[in-house]
Amino acid sequence: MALLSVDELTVTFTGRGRRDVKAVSGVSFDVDQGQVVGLVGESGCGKSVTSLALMGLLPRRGVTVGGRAEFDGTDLLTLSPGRMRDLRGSQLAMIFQDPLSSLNPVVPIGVQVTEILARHRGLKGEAARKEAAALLDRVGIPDPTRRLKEYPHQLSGGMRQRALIAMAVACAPRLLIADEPTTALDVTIQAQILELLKELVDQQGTALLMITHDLGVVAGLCDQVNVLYAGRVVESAERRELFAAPTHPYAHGLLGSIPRLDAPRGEPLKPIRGSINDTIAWTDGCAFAPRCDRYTLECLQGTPALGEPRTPGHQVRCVNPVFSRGVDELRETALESDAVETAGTAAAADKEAGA
Amino acid sequence: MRITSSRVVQTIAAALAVGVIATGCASERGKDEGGGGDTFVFGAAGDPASLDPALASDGETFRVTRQAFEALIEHEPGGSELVGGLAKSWESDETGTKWTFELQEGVKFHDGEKLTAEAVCKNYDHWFNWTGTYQNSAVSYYWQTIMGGFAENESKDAPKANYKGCTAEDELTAVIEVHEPSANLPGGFSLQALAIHSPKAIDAYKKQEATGEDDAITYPKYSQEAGTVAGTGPFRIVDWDKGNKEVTLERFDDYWGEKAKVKKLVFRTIAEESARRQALQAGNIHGYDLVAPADVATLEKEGFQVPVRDVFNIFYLGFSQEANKALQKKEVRQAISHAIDRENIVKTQLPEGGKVATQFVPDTVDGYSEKVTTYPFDTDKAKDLLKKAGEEKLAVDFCYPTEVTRPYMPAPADMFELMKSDLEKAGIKVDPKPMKWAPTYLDATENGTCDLHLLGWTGDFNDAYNFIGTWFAGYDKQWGFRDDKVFDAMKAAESEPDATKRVELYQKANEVVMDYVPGVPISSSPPSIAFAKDVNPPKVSPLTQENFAEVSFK
Amino acid sequence: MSTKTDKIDRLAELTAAAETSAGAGLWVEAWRRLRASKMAVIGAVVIGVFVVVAIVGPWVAPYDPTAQLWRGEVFPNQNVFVGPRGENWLGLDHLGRDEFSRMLVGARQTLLVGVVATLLGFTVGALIGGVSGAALVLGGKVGQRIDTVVMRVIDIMLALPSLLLAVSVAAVLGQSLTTVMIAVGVVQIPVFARLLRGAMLAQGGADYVLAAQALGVRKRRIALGHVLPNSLSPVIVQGTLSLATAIIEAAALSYLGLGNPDAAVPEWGVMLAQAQRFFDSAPMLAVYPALGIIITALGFTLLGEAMREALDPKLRS
Amino acid sequence: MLRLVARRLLQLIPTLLGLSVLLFIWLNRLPGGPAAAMLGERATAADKARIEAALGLDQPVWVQYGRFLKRLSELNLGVSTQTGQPVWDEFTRAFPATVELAFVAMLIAIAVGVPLGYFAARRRGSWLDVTAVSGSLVGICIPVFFLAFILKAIFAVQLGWFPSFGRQTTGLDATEVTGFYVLDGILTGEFDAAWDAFMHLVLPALALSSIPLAIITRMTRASVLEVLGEDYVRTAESKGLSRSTVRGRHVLRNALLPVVTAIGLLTGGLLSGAVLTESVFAFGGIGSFIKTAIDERDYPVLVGFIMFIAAAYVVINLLVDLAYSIIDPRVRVH
Repeated sequence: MALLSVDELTVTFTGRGRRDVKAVSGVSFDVDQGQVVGLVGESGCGKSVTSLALMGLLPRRGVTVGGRAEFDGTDLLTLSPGRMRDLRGSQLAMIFQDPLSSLNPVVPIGVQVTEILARHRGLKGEAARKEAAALLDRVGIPDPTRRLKEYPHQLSGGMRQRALIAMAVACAPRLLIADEPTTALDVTIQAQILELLKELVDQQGTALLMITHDLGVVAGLCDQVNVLYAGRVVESAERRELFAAPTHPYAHGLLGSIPRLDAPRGEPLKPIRGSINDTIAWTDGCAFAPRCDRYTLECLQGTPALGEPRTPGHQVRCVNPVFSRGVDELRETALESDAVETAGTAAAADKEAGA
Repeated sequence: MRITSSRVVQTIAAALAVGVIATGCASERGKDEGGGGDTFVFGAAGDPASLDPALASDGETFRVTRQAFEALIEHEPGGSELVGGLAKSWESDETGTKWTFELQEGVKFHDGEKLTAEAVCKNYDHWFNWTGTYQNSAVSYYWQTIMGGFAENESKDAPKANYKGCTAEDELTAVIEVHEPSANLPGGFSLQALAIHSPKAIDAYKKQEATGEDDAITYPKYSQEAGTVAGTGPFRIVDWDKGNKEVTLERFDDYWGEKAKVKKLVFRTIAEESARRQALQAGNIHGYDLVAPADVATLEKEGFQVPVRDVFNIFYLGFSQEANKALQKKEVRQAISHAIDRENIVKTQLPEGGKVATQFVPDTVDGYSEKVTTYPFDTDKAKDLLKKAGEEKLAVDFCYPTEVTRPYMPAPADMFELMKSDLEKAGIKVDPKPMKWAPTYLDATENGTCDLHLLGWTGDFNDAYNFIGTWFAGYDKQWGFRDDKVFDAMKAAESEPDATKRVELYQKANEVVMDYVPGVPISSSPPSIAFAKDVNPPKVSPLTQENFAEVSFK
Repeated sequence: MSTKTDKIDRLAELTAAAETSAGAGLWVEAWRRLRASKMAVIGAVVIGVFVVVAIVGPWVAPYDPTAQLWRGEVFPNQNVFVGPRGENWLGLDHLGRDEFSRMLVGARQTLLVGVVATLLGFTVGALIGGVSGAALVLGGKVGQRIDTVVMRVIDIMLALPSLLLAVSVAAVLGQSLTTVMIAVGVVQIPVFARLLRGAMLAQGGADYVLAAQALGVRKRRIALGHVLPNSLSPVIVQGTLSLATAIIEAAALSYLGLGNPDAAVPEWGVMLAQAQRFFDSAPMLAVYPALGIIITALGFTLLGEAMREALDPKLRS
Repeated sequence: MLRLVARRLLQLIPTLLGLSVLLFIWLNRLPGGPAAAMLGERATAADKARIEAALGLDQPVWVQYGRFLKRLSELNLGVSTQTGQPVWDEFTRAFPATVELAFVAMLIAIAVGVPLGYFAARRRGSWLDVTAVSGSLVGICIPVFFLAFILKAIFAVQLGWFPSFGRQTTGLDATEVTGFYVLDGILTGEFDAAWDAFMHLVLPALALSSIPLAIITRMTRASVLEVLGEDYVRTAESKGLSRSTVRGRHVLRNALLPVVTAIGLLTGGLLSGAVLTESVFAFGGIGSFIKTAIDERDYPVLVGFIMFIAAAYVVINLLVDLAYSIIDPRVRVH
């Protein structure tokens, strides 16, 4: 029985005067004890919203959340705010994208760490400070006792992210959600952070929900991968399977658009046409159709169902999926699971692609 | 007398303020020990300038000092006749230059000194021998008005000394001699500015200079804090709290006359007219002066006591003939006089007891004449006169003061507007020239730069010369005319030593003046004073010289 | 063939349907949100009414606002006033003049004071601020020096309580309606100067300026062509708000006796200051002009605030 | 820290110098300027001559300016033409009153404005929010003196709940220590006096606080709204911290930074308001003193006051910056 099982999660923004916007429409996936699950997709595909919905951090007004999210038997979505507070930080923890803006600029690091210890572990005063120092030390921040007294702006980017992680793992949560934890960091730091996360997850047996657009990270870290497009899971598979045989044209495109150092000279990149804005409502058909090479009128017969056209457990939401071979080189590297290396190249690549 | 008008004003304020408090019936209950009931608080319009009346010329100061200092001669309570003060009797020789005073026996100063003829002379000689800043007309205005200059005049502009000397014939007989007879005497002897101080105090004063030639006068220290000054009045000044804007006086138990009814008398400055009224309504003060006419009705309705004073001032519309040649034509002056609806002004602007004026003295002053030419409201007549003068297209600059109220003109701006529309009805074009009271307006009027202007005067003492004399005794820039008929009439009256004859001459003079119409006397109005329900107010005085010793609580 | 086309067509229309209104330009977007905001609408309406009254007032006023037509009926000295009645909708003032006519005509004076004063403050202030801002952004060393000097002066002005500043001006120029306008206007100068300069500094750092400089565009052109226009929006907002302040400040000056001394000319501030004398017996005489001032000021404030919100990029969704 | 202070105090010098030049010109050179006014109403040619000589209007301008400056530097602000007392003494006498008033007014503004703004932001769009916003807008638009007048007419005159003027009931003769009457009352244990002084403060303070209150409310609201959207608030929430911790430590603390600066600036503005309010309530502070100074064209006082305010203003803002550098580590000066 999964630790977290999300079922048909939908999030709708109802801005006043504006047309409702379905940011997430019917996302389902599971996370098991100690498992690392990735949510992959371009920015705006609804992955962050999903995570916030799970944490109950979406604003109350102007947002309607539907579906279920069973965490260890209890539905997070219908939980009372009070209960949710108790879970947050102790059972569920989250790491955010931009470490600088995610830390309170006018409160010393120490306080920001100890306050969570005080809240969930009842640690006060000296004890709390000791524990906090230990935490910082554990996430690899040198000279922790001094750092405790410092303010976020006095720390380097990597340090800040480590501090955030320290807070997140302070109470040994059972599920850790990391929302693009490395995007704001330098390449080398990224690798270290990923390493750190990995260790922590292994040590504590924490389940990790990794939200990213960086396939390198996925390759390095995740056991199970869900690819989101326009607020729906379009492909969901075990990591190797996905890299071996990306079946949804979008997933396929994603992998194809990554430049590879070992690619033969002169071979052009295969970027996906257009942007996430060129979309159609799922109700009308496949949201990806406008950017899809394989698009046919069939794509417009309502929402395509999630099927398993290839191997059991490998779900794809597409009327005419890709059956070409996967990207083995990448798979190899992934197999070696040399995160540092991959993350490095991938991210570097990612940067270029973005530029 | 270049600056009469401003003087006028000053004095008015002075006299006015001074008056305020006073005469009330003595109630036995007033005596009961302790309790706030023994403190009478009066709302003043401004802080006193000095605790030594000799250095002052404004009413706010005199209002306070009058309770602690007495002059040789005083006015009858609630009236304008001269009666004995510290001198129980006085007389002058036939030339009117030698004045003899019989002093009261057993008069004690607040510092324990006894009142003697020497004490009196010490005062007059002290003033006469003033030097330096003390000779500034801003400091010794009244001395200079009544007694002329000093032993040594330091500035050529100071008037020539008229004071000759003072001798003590015996312990209680003082003789004061002057060079020339003056219409200002004996009235002048009653001025608070010439009130008698304790010799000990005088010695203390002598040690201190008024300083600050720089940009303004700094009054000597002794005049800015209680302690040194000592007079003979029913109250002694015990404290001046400038922060709180309060002067506190206490009953002087060795007072030679009838003792004060209340233990404590406090003057509290509240600049805002409406603030004073509300303070009274809220019960924070027991009385205040300069009640806005509009408030009189309100206060009466609410059961406050608003005794009506006799009028002792005159409000006039002045012509400056050098500013506008057209005004040199008598018809034009008459036309304007006819054009103005004085009735309406009195009806709508003045407090109860206000009167339309027919001449430049109020009817309460000896020398008032019933036979003067009058100029009733008649727009058509005004038009005719203008046509006769060939001035159908007459246009005038009309100056009026803003942000000021005077006992004789409660709301200058409003009065101006009323007259403006009157004049316009008569076909005269009016160009409004509103000015800040001081110094702009006063300078302008002094120098006769306005065609028309509004001013007035409240008498210091009952002598017509104190009114018309200040204006029409000779050429004055304010009026800008030379007319021997008028000037001679004045001379004649002034130089007449015999009191009764003088009064007749004054009546003549008034008739001459009103025939010449140098301006339009508008009205006389009683400055209103108000008291709380639970006090027995003093007798109100036309000179606004109420005596707070008379006040008691019901 | 046909399938291909209708493939595209179908897709096109669906895509169009899904198109969000994102990507509209700053001004368009601002305008859209301005129309959406209640504040703006109310404000605009109030101002509209006020301006109309100010313009047509003198013609529609039933009586001459300065003529004491009912002089005989009002006795301020006995608290006898005439309230609203058939011929005088708002009753009579303390000199028997028609209050309603005075209110109507007064609107113009009041608006005049507000507008002239603000324009003065705006022009001078914007000039100063613009110059020193431009100097600082593009002037190098010299520019910096210029800027420091100018801003020091501005600081001096800012250091004075507005009223005192106004009083000083009034004292020097003597009392008149013009004085009031100038006095109130002068008070606004430093505000505008600082604002525009600040905005220009922000703009100065903006990428497009650096780009322009890199492309060797002449500095004056950058300043006038790019920085200035982009810096104006906050100044415009301030302008609207200043109109409100100006009207209130003018009233305050009148209360201090520094207003238009010719009280015959109806102006709300003066009317208010005058009427306080009769507050107990005829409170409405004070309340009418006071309401006039408050509501008008409110109108400008509402619009100004709404504009600020509309133009604030932070608040854009 | 010290360097900042030093630098700012140095900045004060050019400001005051520049100001002194303006004032000097105004004072001695402009028509209708004070030189005339100082002569007072009853001046004779003699006095005119005396004063012109005293002012040295015959000497070259720079000499005059020198003397003017010297006097200022000696805090010799001249002598009030109203009271004939040194302006400096008048100020030191009147100042406590105004400080007391301004302080209470500010207190009200903050104590009401901050919470109001905060909850308005939390319940954005609620009736509370709407009232707070519209209320603050109206608050800015009511002429202070009119508000003061209304308050007085209703609560002092009609209802008689509060005294209508002054700082202290007459005849109470409370002992004066600091000149801050409420404080004095408490220090000397004359609690009746303290209470009395307080009652006198209420209405003027309310009137005076209207504008700062309005502004503080709106600023707080705006900046709370902004902070609520900040990532670190989300972080705090994600840590499951108690409401109070999140709001106090993470939201308010950051939201108040801009408000602090505003408070500094507003304090300067309070003095303008005081001129109006105090005169309505005949409150014996600098405000009413200036009002009369304006009526009487008491130039020495006005000039002195302007210099004084300018200095005060700079100092206040210095203090604000210091306060700021303490609550916001990012601008802390080492």
